[in-house]
Amino acid sequence: MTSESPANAEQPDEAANQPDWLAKVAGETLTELPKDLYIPPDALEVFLETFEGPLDLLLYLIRRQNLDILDIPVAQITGQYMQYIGLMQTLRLELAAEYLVMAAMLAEIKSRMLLPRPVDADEEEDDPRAGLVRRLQEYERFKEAAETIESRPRVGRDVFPASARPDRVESAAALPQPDLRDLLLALNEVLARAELFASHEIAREPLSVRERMSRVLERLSGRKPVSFIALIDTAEGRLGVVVCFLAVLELVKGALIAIEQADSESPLTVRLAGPTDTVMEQGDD
Amino acid sequence: MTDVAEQNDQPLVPTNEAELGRVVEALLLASDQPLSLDRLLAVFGDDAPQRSALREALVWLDKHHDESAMELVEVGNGWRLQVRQHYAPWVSRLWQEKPQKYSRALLETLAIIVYRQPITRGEIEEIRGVSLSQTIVRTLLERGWVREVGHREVPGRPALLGTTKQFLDDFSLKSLEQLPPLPEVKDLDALHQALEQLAPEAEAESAGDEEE
Amino acid sequence: MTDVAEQNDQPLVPTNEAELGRVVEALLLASDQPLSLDRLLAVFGDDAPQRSALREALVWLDKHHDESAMELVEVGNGWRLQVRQHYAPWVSRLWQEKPQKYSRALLETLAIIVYRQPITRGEIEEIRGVSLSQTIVRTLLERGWVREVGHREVPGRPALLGTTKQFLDDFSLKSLEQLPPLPEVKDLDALHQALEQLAPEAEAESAGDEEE
Repeated sequence: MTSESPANAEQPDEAANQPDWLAKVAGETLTELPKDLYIPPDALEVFLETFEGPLDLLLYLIRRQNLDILDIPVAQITGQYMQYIGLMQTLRLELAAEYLVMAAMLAEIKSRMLLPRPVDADEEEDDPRAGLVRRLQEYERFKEAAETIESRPRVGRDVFPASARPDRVESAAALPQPDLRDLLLALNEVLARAELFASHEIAREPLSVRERMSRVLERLSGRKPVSFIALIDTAEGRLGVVVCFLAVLELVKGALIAIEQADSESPLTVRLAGPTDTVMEQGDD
Repeated sequence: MTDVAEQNDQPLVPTNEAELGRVVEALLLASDQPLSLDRLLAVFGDDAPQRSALREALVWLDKHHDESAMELVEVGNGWRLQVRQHYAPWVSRLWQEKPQKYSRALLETLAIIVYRQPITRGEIEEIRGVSLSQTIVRTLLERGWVREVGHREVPGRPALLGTTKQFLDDFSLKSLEQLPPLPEVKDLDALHQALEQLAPEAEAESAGDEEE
Repeated sequence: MTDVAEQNDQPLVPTNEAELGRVVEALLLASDQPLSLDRLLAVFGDDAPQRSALREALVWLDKHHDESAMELVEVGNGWRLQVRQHYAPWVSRLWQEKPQKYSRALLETLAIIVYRQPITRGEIEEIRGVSLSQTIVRTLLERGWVREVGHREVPGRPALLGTTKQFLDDFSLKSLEQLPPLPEVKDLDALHQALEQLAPEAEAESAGDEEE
């Protein structure tokens, strides 16, 4: 991943051709930009997020040139592009791969353009830019189509279905009833996708604790503190007590509830964590 | 579909009873819960009409639906437009018509709630990597398999979801304990074994064709 | 609203247009999806009205709600009663949660599928010049806007993606036909000219023939 590239080297006079460029940084329009950059570095990250890929960026650069400076020197587009890549590499490495491929393609096109061509060569076939032009054109069409689709009235955003039901319906409709197998297979699929579950701690954690956590929260939902002892049902036996205890600990860890004790003599009470209990870091996995 | 252009963030204040009535109608139709007077008023923000005007609009609305299949009723939580009982038989036939299958998305969501409860929507989305559709949560709530068990005390106070007794009943479980632990779920063979243990009679014959 | 008593499991066949219209209204209101003529007919079982009668009932319904906040529209899956656009601004203030915003990447992907279906992921990537994130595809599948419609018979048998009726429903379309054609290639000459600048000494005559 070297940011040094042939194209970078040959653009010392880039600033001289500065278009009257507009960029928005934190809502403010910039008309004047640093001499050495088209976009200030800290704005670039934000700026780049508005591009959907190398084609999008290239299209933008070309359109820009087109509007403002048709007489730009040859290497300009490639040069600018390379400059973006360089910055991207420092700021958002994970973005760079596809952009680099495009950069390579541009460099290749450029170099082929510089080579003398046989006089009798088939114009179309031999034009190294033809493929790129077509891709850019094709891409631009869909960019526009995407805007059309975005502007369609959408259910949930602009369109609200009217709904009403009868108060009661005599014969209860048969609702679908998946079996456990369906449920677990679905879970298996999520697991295959999300490594979030990989945590050993979670793996060992008995399910009944999770279930109990929900119960305890429900119990406390009246917002009134409950004595810790009241949460425990001794009829559940040893294991039940342990489960309940673990559930309470988990909830405290997750900053969902708070345990209080007025003094060492008084009983422990448990209440929902209030908005006042600021949590710096959610006890996330 | 005509005058969208003139609408922006701040909707116009309806000027007469009928127009206010229609706004209320729109709100009641779009909401799946009854709406209280306060809730209705809140929609108008600073330009809220008088309470009395709102009441009159409700009267207008009630009268206006004389000849439609809906009626306006006041229930505990406020006002609701509902289908007249007269038409319930047809509706019940519509609902009976096909017990659909639940989507994979719904089952995945349910499974995550089962294993990670209490959990917020955001956390479910994070695990699944997809935004959670409103419909899925609503279906799970309506089915009584899931309910809100509290709120996480972070900005926005997102609701925490957990499973219910009803869930256990409907899936013939005595307790969640009966479900295989996660490591087994991750291992497809172990999962199948666990499943067979759960219901040896039922699963025996369908053991071959679980993938769809 | 008097004759509820005489209703039982077998609802009476509505005898006139208005009554049939109200039954249809009740069904559309109670359904969370648009209903096709066929589905509406199915509700009546053996006593199904004529198709033409049903159509007339829909016309009646549409007219009858002239002065209400809802309108009847036809979308991909059939007929839907929805809140008139005019009242949408109030409705959207009813909920705190903002409607989901979709990324440009997702919308571009969707647009490509709409106009180029059936299409593989690889082909989408080729057009967009970026690899397609799993999340985007999953969100599209989950929303029910897109589904796998087959496989391309090339090595790896990549799935072919296409749009669904649900997509039509959710974007208020009766058919894809209603979308404008894919925009023409934009000022071809200008674009080409700009590229010309890359190598001014190279040819200028290949500008005319870029289809697609």
